[in-house]
Amino acid sequence: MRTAVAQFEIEHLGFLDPAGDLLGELPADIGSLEQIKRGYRLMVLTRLFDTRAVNLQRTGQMGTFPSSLGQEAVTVGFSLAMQDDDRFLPSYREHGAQLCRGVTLLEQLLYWGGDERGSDFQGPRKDFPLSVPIATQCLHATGIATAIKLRGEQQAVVVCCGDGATSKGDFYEAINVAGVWNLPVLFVVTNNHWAISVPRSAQSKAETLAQKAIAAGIDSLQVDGNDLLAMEYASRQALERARAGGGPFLIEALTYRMGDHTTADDARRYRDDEEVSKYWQQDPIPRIKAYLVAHAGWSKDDEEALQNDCKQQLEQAVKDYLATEPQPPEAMFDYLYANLPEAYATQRQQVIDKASTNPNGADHE
Amino acid sequence: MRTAVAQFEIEHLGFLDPAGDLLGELPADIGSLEQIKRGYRLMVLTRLFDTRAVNLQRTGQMGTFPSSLGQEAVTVGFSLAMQDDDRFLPSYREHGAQLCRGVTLLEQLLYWGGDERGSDFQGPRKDFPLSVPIATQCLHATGIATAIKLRGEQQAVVVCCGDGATSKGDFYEAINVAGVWNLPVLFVVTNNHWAISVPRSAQSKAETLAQKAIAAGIDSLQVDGNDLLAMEYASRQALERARAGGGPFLIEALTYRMGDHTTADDARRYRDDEEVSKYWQQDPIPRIKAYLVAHAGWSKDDEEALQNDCKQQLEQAVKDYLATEPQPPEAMFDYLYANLPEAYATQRQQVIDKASTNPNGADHE
Amino acid sequence: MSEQTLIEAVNLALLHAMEQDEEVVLLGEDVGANGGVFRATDGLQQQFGPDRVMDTPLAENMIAGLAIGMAAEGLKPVAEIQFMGFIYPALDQIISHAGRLRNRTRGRLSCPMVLRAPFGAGIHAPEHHSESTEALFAHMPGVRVVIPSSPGRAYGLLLAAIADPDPVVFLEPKRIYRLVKEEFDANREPQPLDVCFTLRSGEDITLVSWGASVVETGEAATQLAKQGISAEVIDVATVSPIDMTTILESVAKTGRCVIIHEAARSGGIGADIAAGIGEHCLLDLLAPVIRVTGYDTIVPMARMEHLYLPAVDQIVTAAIQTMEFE
Amino acid sequence: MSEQTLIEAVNLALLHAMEQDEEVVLLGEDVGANGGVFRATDGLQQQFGPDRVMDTPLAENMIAGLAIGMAAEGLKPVAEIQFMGFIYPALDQIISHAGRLRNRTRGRLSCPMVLRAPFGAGIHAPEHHSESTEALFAHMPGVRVVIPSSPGRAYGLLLAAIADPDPVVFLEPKRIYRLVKEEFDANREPQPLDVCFTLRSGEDITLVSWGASVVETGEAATQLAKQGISAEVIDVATVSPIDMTTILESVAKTGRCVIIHEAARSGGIGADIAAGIGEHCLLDLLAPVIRVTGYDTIVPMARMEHLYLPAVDQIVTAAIQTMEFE
Ligand SMILES: Cc1ncc(C[n+]2csc(CCOP(=O)(O)OP(=O)(O)O)c2C)c(N)n1
Ligand SMILES: Cc1ncc(C[n+]2csc(CCOP(=O)(O)OP(=O)(O)O)c2C)c(N)n1
Ligand SMILES: [Mg+2]
Ligand SMILES: [Mg+2]
Repeated sequence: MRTAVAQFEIEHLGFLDPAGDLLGELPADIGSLEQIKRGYRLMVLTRLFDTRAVNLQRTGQMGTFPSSLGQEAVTVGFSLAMQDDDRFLPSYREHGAQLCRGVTLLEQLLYWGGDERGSDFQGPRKDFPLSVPIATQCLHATGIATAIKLRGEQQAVVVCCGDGATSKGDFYEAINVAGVWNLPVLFVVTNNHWAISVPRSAQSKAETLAQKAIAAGIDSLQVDGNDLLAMEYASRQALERARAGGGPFLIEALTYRMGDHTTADDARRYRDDEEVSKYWQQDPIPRIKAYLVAHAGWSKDDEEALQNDCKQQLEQAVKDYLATEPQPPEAMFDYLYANLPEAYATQRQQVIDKASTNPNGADHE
Repeated sequence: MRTAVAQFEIEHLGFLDPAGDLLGELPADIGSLEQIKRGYRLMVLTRLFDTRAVNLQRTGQMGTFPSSLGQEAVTVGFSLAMQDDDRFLPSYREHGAQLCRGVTLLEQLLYWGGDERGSDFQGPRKDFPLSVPIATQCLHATGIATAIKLRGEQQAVVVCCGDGATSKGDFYEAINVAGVWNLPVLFVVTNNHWAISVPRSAQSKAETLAQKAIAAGIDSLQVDGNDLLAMEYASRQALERARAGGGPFLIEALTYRMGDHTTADDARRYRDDEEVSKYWQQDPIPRIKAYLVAHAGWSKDDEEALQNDCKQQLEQAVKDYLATEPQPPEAMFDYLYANLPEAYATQRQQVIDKASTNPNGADHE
Repeated sequence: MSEQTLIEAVNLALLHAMEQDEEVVLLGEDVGANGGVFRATDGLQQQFGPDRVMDTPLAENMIAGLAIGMAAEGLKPVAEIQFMGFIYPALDQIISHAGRLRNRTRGRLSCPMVLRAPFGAGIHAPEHHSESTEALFAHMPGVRVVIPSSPGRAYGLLLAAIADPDPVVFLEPKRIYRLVKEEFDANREPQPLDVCFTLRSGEDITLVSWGASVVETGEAATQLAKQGISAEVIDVATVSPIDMTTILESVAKTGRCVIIHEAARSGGIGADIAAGIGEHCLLDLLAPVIRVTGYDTIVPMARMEHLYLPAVDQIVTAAIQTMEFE
Repeated sequence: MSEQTLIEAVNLALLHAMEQDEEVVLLGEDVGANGGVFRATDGLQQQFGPDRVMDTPLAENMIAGLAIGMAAEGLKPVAEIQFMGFIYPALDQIISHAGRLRNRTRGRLSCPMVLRAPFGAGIHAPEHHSESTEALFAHMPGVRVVIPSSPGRAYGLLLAAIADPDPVVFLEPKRIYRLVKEEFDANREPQPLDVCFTLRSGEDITLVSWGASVVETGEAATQLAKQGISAEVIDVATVSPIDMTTILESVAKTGRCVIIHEAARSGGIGADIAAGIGEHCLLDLLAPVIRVTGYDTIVPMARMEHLYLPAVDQIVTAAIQTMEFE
């Protein structure tokens, strides 16, 4: 005999339509206009940063770089909702969130320029560096959350991963343990519809990525990731709940990767320009700007000041980046262990000698 | 604004109550009485085998052994629904299913006695051997199913794992790819409520394990795993669908591990006898016997003949097992590669020499 | 101090570490009520509660990832992998994160975690329960690999591994978990990492080993002594990084060396040691450095595993062959 | 036959293998429409369809597990791991299953799969994109590890790896993917596995290497020749199992050997080769076998990676040091 034993529903949240008009009445505790202005500024800065970084790469002044073009509202949205003493674990496309957390433009440029010092954040000391191996960071987030819970602290952890990442066991193992241990973690799945050349539809038959949470028995929500209001709001609710002991939450943020996967990629090999054009209508930046114009008296002057300010800040960072001296060669040994084992002393000396005789290592170029 | 975007329901299936009485009317295509009798016989043989194997281990004649006591209806149930040319990938507690598939008692004894020849099944040549590393077999099943699909064949794959195994990324990765590639696989999750000492409730906050399927966008059902009728029926439906191109299915079979995890375990360290006693009321063997008595005229004589027959078959297998000569020492090289690389020729000779000078290797005992 | 087996010594070290430092937490499969399948964590959840002795869901990759997150937050997690045969899903986290976190953040974050696992063959266990793949971890920069060979050493080295500010893979030779009881001073003092221990002094030949094979190596030294051959026995203990200084000094003295390990020969740690000796002691060598090792095969199942393990007579034979080399 | 780069040779071998044997299928991340991030599979999905060139979900453990299942069914899957830094989640499947399936079923099932991955540093890629951890795979019984060092070799060895009835980890030195174009006969013939290739004959010293480092090794030999030192250059090619016969014969002749590899020194394959030489050629050796290798560190990020890679002058210096040894 058949009997129903469990039921589930996945909801979608959005406040603004693509033009920035309200879809209905906002909840009373929607993000303050000050917060949203701050968010807008971060989104603008992020987009400028992305453009500049791609340009640095194209001109041989930086390494491979993943732009977050079009996804700014996702990362700025959840990071606005974070407290300073929360922890953030990025994937690799969350430049906006990192800026919001206090990772400097210079640090980010150094990182993508191939310098380990870019991960020695002077601001958020406990935030994790980027995670290149997909989805592995989800597990670190649960470990951090376990430590927070053990110490009885009221902090939360935010970890990001992509739509592609949800296919990897790490992601699932992380949401599962977060559920059963009731850990204060917010998982943000940035569904930008592509994992390099693999479309979202080829990653999973699941109609939504939010429903992955059901496998872990945790709550989730699909959010319009191009709507800063919705992202900030959903994240803030989830984080407040998590800090209060209410357990983990998963947000599927619907957005679109407007650019190539990275500067090493050519998206035209695998997707139509048409699809991309369509998504320009959803651009999160004009959308939230329209909202600010309508509801916060955002003026042309405000805009001009913001743009100038951001550009100046960025150019200063680029200047500092290009002027940064390389690390000493022995740095590759000096942070390997707290105390370098005697066994490696010879090698450490060897690299110092090598650098002095052959500073450019020219024969591999 | 919140809108519902997806809904899900998990159902439970059972036909017999613990006493073997029907819970309602059976579907017209319920398993034939001949099939069910065959299943009953396999369940009895499996239980005798389990008891005998534990006894062989206790008397030093066999290695560590995992009994399937109490779970006989699960594995016999789904294997009854399989066709010969389907493929089966066991975990390590599916003695019943292996018997049903044609893996001999002798082969199973050899395997647990520490002899690789026990995995050289003379019957189901394409079935996989046991998988000790938890959940890894789920992925092999998807690979096999991909091959079947590629060749346009009408066969299905059955793979088993435990409740503990559902916490491991492999399980999730497998159901996910099975979903998106629409593969002919039946995943049977044997929820026996324990993973060694870890209770089901500590594995996942998910209320059911069947709902894990939602993360992969595939269909699933919770089945009373101590009800042979329900197991056979649900599996047959899933397999017919899979063979016809309908894609994967997940069955959560609810049962209980009546014995220790293995002969190396002492379950009293971590669970109450009371809980175990309670489950004896659910014993699948008397339950299906009662059904046969009531609906197939199963008599005392039938029962006696069956018991004698099974015991005889078993004792013959044990005799053959104990009389089996060890493999030649070089066997450890001779199946390593199709053609042993020259580089290992010396080592191969070394082990032959070692065996002849020190056949018992006595100094490690 | 009463006599203890190796597994009891592991348990005692965990107890003392947890008493001493409340940042020490344990996690793994069945480490709680069950006290671990080998009883390494017996009684510890009862004493310290489920917050500090955590039964995890069944996923080794997850266990390692959890431990990394905890360690980065300043806890000192000691994670158990139930058998080394199940450590491989955790390998990505160890090589890609645990061994790198300090380096890639230029010291901002670090990873003071211990990953314990019983390893080795010889207990007639099922398939996948007999692995000796310490060499895989010895090839991972930023990670230490430590292997005790006796109860006292297990106690002291495990304390050291837990105290160490960097990740340590701590492999316990399960074949000798209960082989001998040893009296040692459980004085809460760590023993040094990164150094070999000379277990027996000798003049004629150096025998180098670690883990369970130290037992057969010691026995071989005893038999050699009866034949008038004086063998020095070195227990490598920290197999990564290797303290080559102690080994080279010994070989410089004896001129002869046999290395004994249970792991497969190719890619084994014996090759590193032999290569190091060849590089630095060539002119001292009176004979080739020979390795007595497991074969380059899958460890056979129970009925044949005794043929796989390096035996005392193989070590003796190799030593005599080395002595007689011309 | 036109000139081809190494990556083009890989593509051509895949094409020819797929034309020849319809059991050959490709799978991996972005191998389809995108043709692989390095274009190894460029055009193949267009030609053979998505059934034979499968874009998988993003999970390396899954890719390996899928391939094992396919191979056991008689397909010949060639799976791509996008970068070696992401191969570790697949390691469990390779060591626990791919390398064992034949052995544990006494030949009933087998695993004719190839796992391809670009590896090595030197292309200024982001973190985790510069790994050379071939030694991990070389310690796995039942698995072959093959590394080409030139376009022609890549073509012939990949055909051989695909034809081989056992699992092969095929590692492609991405630093030289497009370094040189080479003319070779794409005759659909595999080149032999399990043997070293002597690229250059010499009398004074043997230089042993594999993969991208063969380039610097060859250049070093040229420079040494100018100084009157005749170096024999051996490309190991199949790094597991190692054809020690060819190496030993060379060293018996030259009496001197330098081994060059990019991977970290400790636990590297160089140690195995050096140990084997020490064991079998001791009396032939005129100088210690030296290894010029990567350091036991994380490969530095782009700005410092040139300091990590073994350079021509290091090889030359080591060779001269060996020549001058007394
Ligand atoms: C474990 C692992 N496998 C493969 C890669 C190579 N890779 C880098 S990004 C990427 C796609 C990721 O897609 P998604 O998770 O959707 O994130 P997005 O790039 O869209 O932000 C792949 C395959 C990697 N970094 N790590
Ligand atoms: C990857 C892996 N980790 C750990 C183990 C050790 N182990 C063997 S059985 C088991 C529990 C499995 O529980 P479950 O999946 O529920 O299956 P059951 O034993 O109940 O049939 C564990 C942890 C293993 N075999 N493989
Ligand atoms: Mg994406
Ligand atoms: Mg179970």
